[in-house]
Amino acid sequence: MIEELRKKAEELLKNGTVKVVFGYGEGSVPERTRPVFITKPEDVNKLTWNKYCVYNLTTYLKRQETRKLGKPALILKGCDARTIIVLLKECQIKREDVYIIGVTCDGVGDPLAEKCKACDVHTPLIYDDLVGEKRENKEVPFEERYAELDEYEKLEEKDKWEFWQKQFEKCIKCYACSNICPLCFCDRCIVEKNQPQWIDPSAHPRGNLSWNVTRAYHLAGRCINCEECQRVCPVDIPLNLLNKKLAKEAEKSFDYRPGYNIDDELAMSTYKEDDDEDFFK
Amino acid sequence: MSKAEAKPENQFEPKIIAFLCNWCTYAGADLAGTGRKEYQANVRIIKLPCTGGIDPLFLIKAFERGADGILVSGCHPGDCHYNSGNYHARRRWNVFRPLLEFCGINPDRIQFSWISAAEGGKWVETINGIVDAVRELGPFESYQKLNTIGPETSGGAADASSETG
Amino acid sequence: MEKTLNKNNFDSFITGLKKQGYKTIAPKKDNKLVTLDEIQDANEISLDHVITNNSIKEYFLPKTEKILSYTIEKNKVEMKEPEGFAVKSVIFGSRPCDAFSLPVMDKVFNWDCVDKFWVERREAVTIVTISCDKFDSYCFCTSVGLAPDAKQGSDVLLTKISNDEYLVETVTEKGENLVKELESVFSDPPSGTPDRQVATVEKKFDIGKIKPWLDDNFEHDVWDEFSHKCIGCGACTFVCPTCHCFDIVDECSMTKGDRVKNWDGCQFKMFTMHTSGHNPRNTQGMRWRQRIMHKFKYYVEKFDSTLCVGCGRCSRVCPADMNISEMLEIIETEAGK
Amino acid sequence: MDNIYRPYLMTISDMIDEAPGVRTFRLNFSDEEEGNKFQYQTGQFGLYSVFGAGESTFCIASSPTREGYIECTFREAGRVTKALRELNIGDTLGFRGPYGNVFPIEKWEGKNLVFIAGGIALPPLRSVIWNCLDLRDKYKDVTIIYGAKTIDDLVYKNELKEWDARDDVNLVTTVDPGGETPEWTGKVGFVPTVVEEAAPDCKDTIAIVCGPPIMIKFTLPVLEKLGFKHDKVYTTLENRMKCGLGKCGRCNIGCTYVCKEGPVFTAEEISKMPDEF
Repeated sequence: MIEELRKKAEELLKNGTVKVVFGYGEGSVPERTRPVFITKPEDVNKLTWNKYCVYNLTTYLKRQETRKLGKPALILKGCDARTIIVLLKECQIKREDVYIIGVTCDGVGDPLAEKCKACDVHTPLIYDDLVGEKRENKEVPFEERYAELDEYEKLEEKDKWEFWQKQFEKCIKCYACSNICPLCFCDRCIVEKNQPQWIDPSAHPRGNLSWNVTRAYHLAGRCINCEECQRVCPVDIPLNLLNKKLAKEAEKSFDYRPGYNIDDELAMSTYKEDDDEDFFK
Repeated sequence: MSKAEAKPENQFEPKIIAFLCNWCTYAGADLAGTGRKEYQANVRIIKLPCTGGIDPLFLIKAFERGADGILVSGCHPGDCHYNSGNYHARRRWNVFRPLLEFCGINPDRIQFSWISAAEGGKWVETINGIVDAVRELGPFESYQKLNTIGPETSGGAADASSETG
Repeated sequence: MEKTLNKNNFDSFITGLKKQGYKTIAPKKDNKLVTLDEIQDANEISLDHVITNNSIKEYFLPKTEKILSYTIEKNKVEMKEPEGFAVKSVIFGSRPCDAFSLPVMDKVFNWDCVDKFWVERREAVTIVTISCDKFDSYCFCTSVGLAPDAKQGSDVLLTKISNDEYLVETVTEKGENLVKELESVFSDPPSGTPDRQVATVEKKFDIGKIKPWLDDNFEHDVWDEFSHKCIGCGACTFVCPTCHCFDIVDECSMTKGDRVKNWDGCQFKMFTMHTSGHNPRNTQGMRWRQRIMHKFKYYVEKFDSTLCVGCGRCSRVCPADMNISEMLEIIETEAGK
Repeated sequence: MDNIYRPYLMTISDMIDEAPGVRTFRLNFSDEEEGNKFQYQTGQFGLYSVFGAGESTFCIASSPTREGYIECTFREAGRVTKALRELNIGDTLGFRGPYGNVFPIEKWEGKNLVFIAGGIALPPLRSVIWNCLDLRDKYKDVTIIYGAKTIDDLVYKNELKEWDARDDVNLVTTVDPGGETPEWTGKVGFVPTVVEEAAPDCKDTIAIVCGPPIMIKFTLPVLEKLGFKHDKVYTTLENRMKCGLGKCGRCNIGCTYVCKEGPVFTAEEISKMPDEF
């Protein structure tokens, strides 16, 4: 599979289809890979593929520095490719501006990443080329997909508050969560705006709660569950629980899952007249 | 109102912030006023053009600044002055409310309602309802505790509970 | 002064500290992390880690701290000094690299004018370090002139000499006083030469070659090339024990407020941006260069000290696996060309 | 131990609107004793704070020869300057300073002085201009070349009139093409061009330049062409700062901390700095 990826990358660079290939390279330690940006055909041997390829490389589509490299080909797993569908739908990229080398995937991480446990996109839903043997994308039942939330949803109100306060307290406001997120593409984040200062930039309990809740909420109906925010958090806040909770609510209320169908309306920019309103008085 | 008269001493008076749409609920509240209908005086109204323009951050900010409960209210579905603002708002609250609940905030502290310009009575009922409910829950101390920065316990920055009124 | 401390006496050591009125901070396991955190009891202490996830910095330069409080009434402002920020404490079980970061940063916080928030905390805290008996591939203390049992910055240094015994060496007067205060928990120094169990951290690069290269290569392709994968977050700077850049903001209500000092980082786009929108460090390459230059050139020129202790935390947490020692190895190679 | 982040409380005793969005405050120390002890030299800056909005860095725009108060001129741009504009006479604000180095005006004694400024960059030069004018007999010819986008944007209009009326000051004002009106009697053109036309004699002359980066970039070569040596040209830099005390780590250009070793630099010093402005 590595050879196939390299060959594909070489071909695309050689024939000028793309200027750069965003892929995975060997990392600092064997248990890590790192993003690599291959611009020369002779460098394709730097590409690798293994179970440590957890990154979602679409995040580099938003960065000025990597955009400057020219039209990219991205090596994307099924989950990552869902980001492309959201980005296309949100008019952040044009289809013709990215070339997608989809890879079929049986799960990454060691131990297996949480996101892989209920994967239903072993084969990407969108790609220009597919590397690896095509897998069947079996649907996973709703309950199973959100099973991780159960133990937290069951908590008493007070325990929920305490649990999250303990988590948010750790936050150091490094913004790795939002910077790594391929869907946090605002040029100026709400927390960087100070007129008015909606979110305190200080890493104290008040500022941390408003930041973490807002970050999660801004991904409501958009997050494709790549779990990158949680992976990069240097203080180990289970951020993806918040994202997952919102995804669950969005699916439950609007029967919508982002990144599956390019024809679906975006959940938060549309409405149905008969949307749920049981909680309204 | 009889309730107000029978107020026991030292009873906790919750601070309720109400985010209202200009066209329906605000007019409804106005109607209650011109109709001389009495309701509990715990509510501070913030008037906005449309519920569709209420960012969830408004709610967070209200809690930061000492609110014990929040009401968001606008036009009934189909009556939005801007056609669909309240529909969009409803979507938002559909996900935001469970998120806050997930974080351990009692959903009764944030209530939503549709009150038209003609529903002065419903306004009175709604306000009395949320004030009673939040009074029952007590002051939102757990949130207000977040306002303390550093080792000094007296007078954190937004120890603002004394001035939202 | 030399003594020994048996692991079994940790309990009475921590209790003793408490009795003497010290707040105790020690490595504590919390799910996937081991963090320097306040402990009440010796059995909370974790000892089998390479290095704590958080650095010692936050006990001297907290992630957020009040530097002024004030009340506003009409046009009358009254200011109040923050109090109680310097708490008599002992940091037990920090690593030598962390401890060394303190004298390195003393220089900038005492330079020209004295930052009392740093200095008073420094005075209030006693550092009891444990030498490293293990390391991982991110560690590079020996490459920046330190050692897994370096004493600089510690008040007391503990080094493992058997499975449950530590050699206790006092480094400063403060350390000596602490050991005297709790004399009963310590035993006599070992007779003969103790078997110091200290990790052997291999040198990764020659620090002597770094600065001369930096002097000549402000403009170089490597800055952009290496930082393409950088996502521009502040994780590296925030976990770094020597990164000390900060921001000052006001947080207030209508009638009172605080002026707050927060961690800030050179990798953020907004860090140097002027109000006009002009940004002197406009690309991630420039910001990455600033980080390396500040640590290995500017600080050296200004304060005669490298602003890096080789703890490797930045490389461990980097979301994109930017490895600082790898960068320095590249520089070393470039310098040899 | 003193808190280096603690500001002086200042009371606004006067204000004047200089140009659209630009305002000058005259500030007096709320505590007279502090005011008596306070000393500064021309070229230095401070951090002005609105309690509740934050701190912002700009120069002291008044001359140390005028005792008892300091003045600052700011343009509304960000959160703090917006809050500053909302203050009125009698209101309190905070001031930390003075910070940074100074214009070496004693070294300039007996020489000609040419001040060149653009737009909102006149305030830092105003301090040194008045300082030198108040010690007028120590200097030879004084020339001031000042330009802004439009006539409206020229700041210190009253003082420009005053300088214009003086025999011992040669004032040249200019506005960018399109910024003039039929009544405008000054020049029309960008500052570097006007400097070239005015062609101040470089002999025994010190040039002090302050303006937006683009203006400085084009003015320095003109001065060089006119024969000004790099060490005879001074400028004052502005960078984003938070502490002003050489600690917060963001204002540096290479090894140079603008807040400590600056803001005043000679063109020679600047030419040695890395290109990171």
